[in-house]
Amino acid sequence: MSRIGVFVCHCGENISRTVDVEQVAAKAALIPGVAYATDYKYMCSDPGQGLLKKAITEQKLSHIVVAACSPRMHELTFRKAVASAGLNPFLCEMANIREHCSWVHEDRTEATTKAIEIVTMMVERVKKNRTLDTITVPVTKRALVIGGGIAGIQAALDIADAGHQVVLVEREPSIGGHMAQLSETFPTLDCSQCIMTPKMVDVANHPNITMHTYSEIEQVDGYIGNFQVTVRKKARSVDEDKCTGCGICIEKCPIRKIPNSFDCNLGMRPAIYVPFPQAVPNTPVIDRENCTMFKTGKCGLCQKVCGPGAVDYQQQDQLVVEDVGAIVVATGFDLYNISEKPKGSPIKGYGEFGHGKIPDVIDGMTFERLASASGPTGGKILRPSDGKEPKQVVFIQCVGSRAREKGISYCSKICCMYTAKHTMLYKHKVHDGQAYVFFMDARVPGKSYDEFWRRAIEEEEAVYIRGMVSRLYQKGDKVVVMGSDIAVGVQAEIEADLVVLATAVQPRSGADRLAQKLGISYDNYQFYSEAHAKLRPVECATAGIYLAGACQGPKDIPDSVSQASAAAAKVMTLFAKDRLEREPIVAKINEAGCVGCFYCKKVCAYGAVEEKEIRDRQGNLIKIIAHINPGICAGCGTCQATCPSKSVELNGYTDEQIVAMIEAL
Amino acid sequence: MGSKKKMVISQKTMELDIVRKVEELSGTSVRRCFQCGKCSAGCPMATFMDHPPNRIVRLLQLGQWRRILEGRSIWYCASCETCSTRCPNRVHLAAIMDALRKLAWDHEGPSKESYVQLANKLFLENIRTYGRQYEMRLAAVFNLKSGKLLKDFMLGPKLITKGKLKMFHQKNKNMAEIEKIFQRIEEMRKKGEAL
Amino acid sequence: MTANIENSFEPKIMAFVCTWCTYAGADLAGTSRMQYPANVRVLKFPCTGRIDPVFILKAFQQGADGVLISGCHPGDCHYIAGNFHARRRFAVFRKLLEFVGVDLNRLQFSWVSAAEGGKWVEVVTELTERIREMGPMTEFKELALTEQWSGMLESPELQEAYKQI
Amino acid sequence: MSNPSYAYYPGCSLHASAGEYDLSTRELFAALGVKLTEIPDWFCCGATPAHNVDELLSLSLCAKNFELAEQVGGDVAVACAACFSRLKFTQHTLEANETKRVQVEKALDAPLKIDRTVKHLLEILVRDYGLQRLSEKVSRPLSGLKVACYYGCLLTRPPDVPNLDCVEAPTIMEDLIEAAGGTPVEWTHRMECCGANFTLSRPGVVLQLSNNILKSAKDAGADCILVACPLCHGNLDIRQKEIENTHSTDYGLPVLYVTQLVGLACGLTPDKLGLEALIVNPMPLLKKKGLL
Repeated sequence: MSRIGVFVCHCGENISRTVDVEQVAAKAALIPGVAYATDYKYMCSDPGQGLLKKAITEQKLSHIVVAACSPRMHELTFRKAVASAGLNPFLCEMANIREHCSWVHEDRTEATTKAIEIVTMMVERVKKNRTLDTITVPVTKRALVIGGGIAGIQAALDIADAGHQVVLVEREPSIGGHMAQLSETFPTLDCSQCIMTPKMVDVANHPNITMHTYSEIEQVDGYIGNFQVTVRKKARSVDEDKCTGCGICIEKCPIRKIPNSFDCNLGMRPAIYVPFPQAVPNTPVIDRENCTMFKTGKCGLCQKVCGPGAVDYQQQDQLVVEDVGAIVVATGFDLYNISEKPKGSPIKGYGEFGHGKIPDVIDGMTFERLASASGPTGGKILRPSDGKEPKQVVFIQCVGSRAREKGISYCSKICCMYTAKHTMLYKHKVHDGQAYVFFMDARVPGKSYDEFWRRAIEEEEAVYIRGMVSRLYQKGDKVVVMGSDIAVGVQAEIEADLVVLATAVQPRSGADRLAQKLGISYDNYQFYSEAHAKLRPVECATAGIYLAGACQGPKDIPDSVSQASAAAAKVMTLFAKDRLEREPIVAKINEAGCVGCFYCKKVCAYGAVEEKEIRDRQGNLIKIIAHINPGICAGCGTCQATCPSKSVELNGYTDEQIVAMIEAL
Repeated sequence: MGSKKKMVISQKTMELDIVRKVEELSGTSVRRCFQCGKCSAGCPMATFMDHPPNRIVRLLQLGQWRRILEGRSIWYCASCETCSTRCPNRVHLAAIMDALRKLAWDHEGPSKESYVQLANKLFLENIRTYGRQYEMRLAAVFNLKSGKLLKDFMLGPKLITKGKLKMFHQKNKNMAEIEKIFQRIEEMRKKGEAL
Repeated sequence: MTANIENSFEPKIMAFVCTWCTYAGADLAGTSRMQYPANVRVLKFPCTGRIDPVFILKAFQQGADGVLISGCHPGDCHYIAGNFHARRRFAVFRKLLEFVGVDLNRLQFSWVSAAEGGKWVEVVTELTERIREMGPMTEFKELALTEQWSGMLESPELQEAYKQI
Repeated sequence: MSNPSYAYYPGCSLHASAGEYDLSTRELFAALGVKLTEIPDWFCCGATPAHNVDELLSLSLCAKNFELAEQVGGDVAVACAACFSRLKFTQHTLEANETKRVQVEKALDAPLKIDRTVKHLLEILVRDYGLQRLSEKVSRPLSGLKVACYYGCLLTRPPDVPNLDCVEAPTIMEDLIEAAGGTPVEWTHRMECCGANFTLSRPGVVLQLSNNILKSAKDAGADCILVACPLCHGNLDIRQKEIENTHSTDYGLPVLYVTQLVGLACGLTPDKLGLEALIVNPMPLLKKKGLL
């Protein structure tokens, strides 16, 4: 039989003014199971807590109900007090007779009656409370960062600088991501490579960072603090340890006409290559699809000229398993290729703009490569069709973005700014040229951003025309832009030498497949979802996985870097303790009752439900049932309400406890 | 009404020379305008205009001088300065309107819509002749020149009895000085020293 | 005491609320010293997703005259989507309740955020007044009395039936 | 305390259609013991028409007037809102714009002398003379008279030019009326344009815009409208009958110059204030309020 103690607080006069606290204590004492009931001026004060502890010992109390303020205020206080008296803290409940009673009712009789009923309900509930123990999970203090763009690099450096081991996985042969492709960056116009490459070198040299470039995530197992990640290191055909990066192989390769995707296919590269001169690591990779050796078995020139003997045609993909405690996902973005209409995708393409057909209609990244001093034209703005300098350049914003009917309804966020930047770069390089921008509205809400945009118009004399472009077509060596100026209210037509489309930002291809491996959720566009849009913007709902950069939504460099540092800080918070502690308010499965329907798995937003095989002694599979990983479960209880066989139970909110309360009514 | 004709925009079709003159005369930059529309929102004359004030600036940004001339808006501006007062970018639109009226008159002379300018011109003629303004004469001559002989006919007698319209007036003694000012300005313009 | 029976009826109302939004909203109503009828008894859940429809039936069976279910606004769920699951579940459950013969006016769903102390007061006051006008919930009690509905396993009829198996 | 004296620039209207403004100004200032000396042989400032046609001419005319003002000491006192605006504009523009400064100097064939302080009568009454002293002079407070103070466009606009008062929410006229014992009303069209310069060329415009102003004043319960600009006065007073006819309504709102109403409060007789020159007869109202 339980020996429940009920402690009624006056809260000075806050409760006692409208609730007859003595009567509440007196009535509570009459409830079966209640061994002791009293009232006190300030239960939360030191003497109040002392009174509680003393009563627990002296009265040998088994459960506690404190009738006072909201549990959101002092539940922790009283549970700690109860624990220090040697009782399990989860055997203490609070009856809220202040916020929900004395403060909101004026009539003393009514308020007192209600207070008694609230206390009764909590007494009935606490009878059904069970001893619970705080959950602890060991933490492997080693982080995985997926993606070696500016976000991944920043997160990796921050975590590594804090003294933790970091594994950085990059799909391409070099880290650097899109930022390495940019010419200059808004709003300061500093050279992208100048600020990017030192960071890349820092990553390569950092004693705490292990880089896996030209690698992809194969499989992710485990949970927060305890992930096992399998990384596929694709065969580079060059031994990273032996290669000195002298570049002789690249020089000697006879195949030289492969479009370089780093230069948006404007420039050419050989079959053995580094994507760009400042690549990190500076180890070449053989493009096996285009290499004569791999196609015909003849050539082998690179191997012959390689002094250290690093070229290895027999190299195979390698699988490496990394144990990590936290994962930062920073896979970045792709630019929407509007000339493609992927099958089965809501993306409809933009036939009316002739991208892919008209050579002088290019996208923003291609313009970046044209403007980049290290790009294929050495930084001269020359149009692709005939290599001439364009004198009339039209920029079109919101291509792909903000066009529901075309498949993408979101704003890509960076285009207004980079288009303004493009008009400036163009004006700086072609003084007698004129830049025009067709735009719907300028979304430039960053620090010094609006000023930057205005500068493009007021000082660099870009002509901005509010209104979308309907169609582009080739006329002689010009591209005719059919637009409108909605401020004037008439059509506006320009015969352009070059048209640059600010195409939409999309998640990196394969974002969905990676998300499925990680067990994280993503939106309709495959941008990864954060746990809470406002208050947990860098955490995934899946514990231990964090987001950084444009993989979560379109972001510019400052935003990506901020989020990366925030994600790193979250990782460090996790790594600050050896064991992860959490409240035991988690769900657990009654294995005997579970029939393996996995409805619970469907409704669990956290991916906490795993499959568990039940075998007999001979090892024969009897059934597959649900198992809830307490490391991941957030304790919402949706699984319990959903379970048809009532085989899930949420600690602290069991059916028993709740029904006891209802029955006390 | 303003033309609905398609704008063909190029470095050639944008008459930026005129825009520079407007900017010089008005001492304000048209590029500063970001088309928020506040000028049009507060303009007491906007309902009488074909191009609302903001569009006048927009047309200037694109060097579409002809379109401004074809419209009547600049002749309906009352110079109340509301636009200039409230512009978030300190575009002095009232001054731009002044500049446009002057350039329009200089380039095109009088037109159907610009007859208000006639009143203004007469006003200046009065100053040149008498040094000061005499409303009676101004009204009479204006009505004569604009072909609206009987306009405000009914007001006249009442104003005379109230002493509000002086039938006779004297010239300033220092008329020669004012004449010199007029002449020197004409001179400067001939020499291209002023717009 | 000769008070009019009609007027002296004080409905019992059970409120099932989530801890993050509505419970906090009700706390706010308290800290703001707003006033509302004392008829409501609040049961705290982590999330509306945890609320089993059976609890509603149970509440009516236990003599509640009205039931209020309230959680975070759609899209604001602390647990990402619990309230969406709840909403879908209760949309279906209402049909069942109606079929069972419960006047759906006795059941109220609402979204009250942690910032909406005033809305909590409004919702509770309105529901209380509505239920007061509707009068006591008798359906379940009558059933329990006349048909011994509530599953009394030791009823003589049932015992008889068991013997015959 | 001795009062400063001023170089008075009445402007053309005050010598013609707004004679009563001139008369009441001279009488009021005399009564207050403030000396006004008219600038000899002043020229027209060019008003709105000059800058509409020819800004350079407008600037030159005003600069010339500054030159003429040198013959008389003291700050330049201006009654007409348009003259006030042009003189201030000239100072503002020529101080900032070197090109125009050179051009104007050429037109005048003399170095510029435009640094005289220009003050509207309102400023002189409210700030220089002071509300406290003024209220002591009030012998016939405008008790119970509800006055709609009308600023129009040019007294305050644009920012940094006239600097008479807050450009969007001025109170100088209201302060003055309160000192004179009257009650300013809150109304919506204090600063809306009356149609101004279009009175000659597009009277239709004036009828519409001025009607809005009269209606707003009437709706706010005003007994009369107070103005400090001859052109606004012309549109609201002279054209009031016509406006009433056009809009089939009846306002009967006397429109008084600021010096007339303040003069009345200071005990001046109607003949010294030119009240008989007003088209909408203010006498019945003033009688009713016991102000005669």
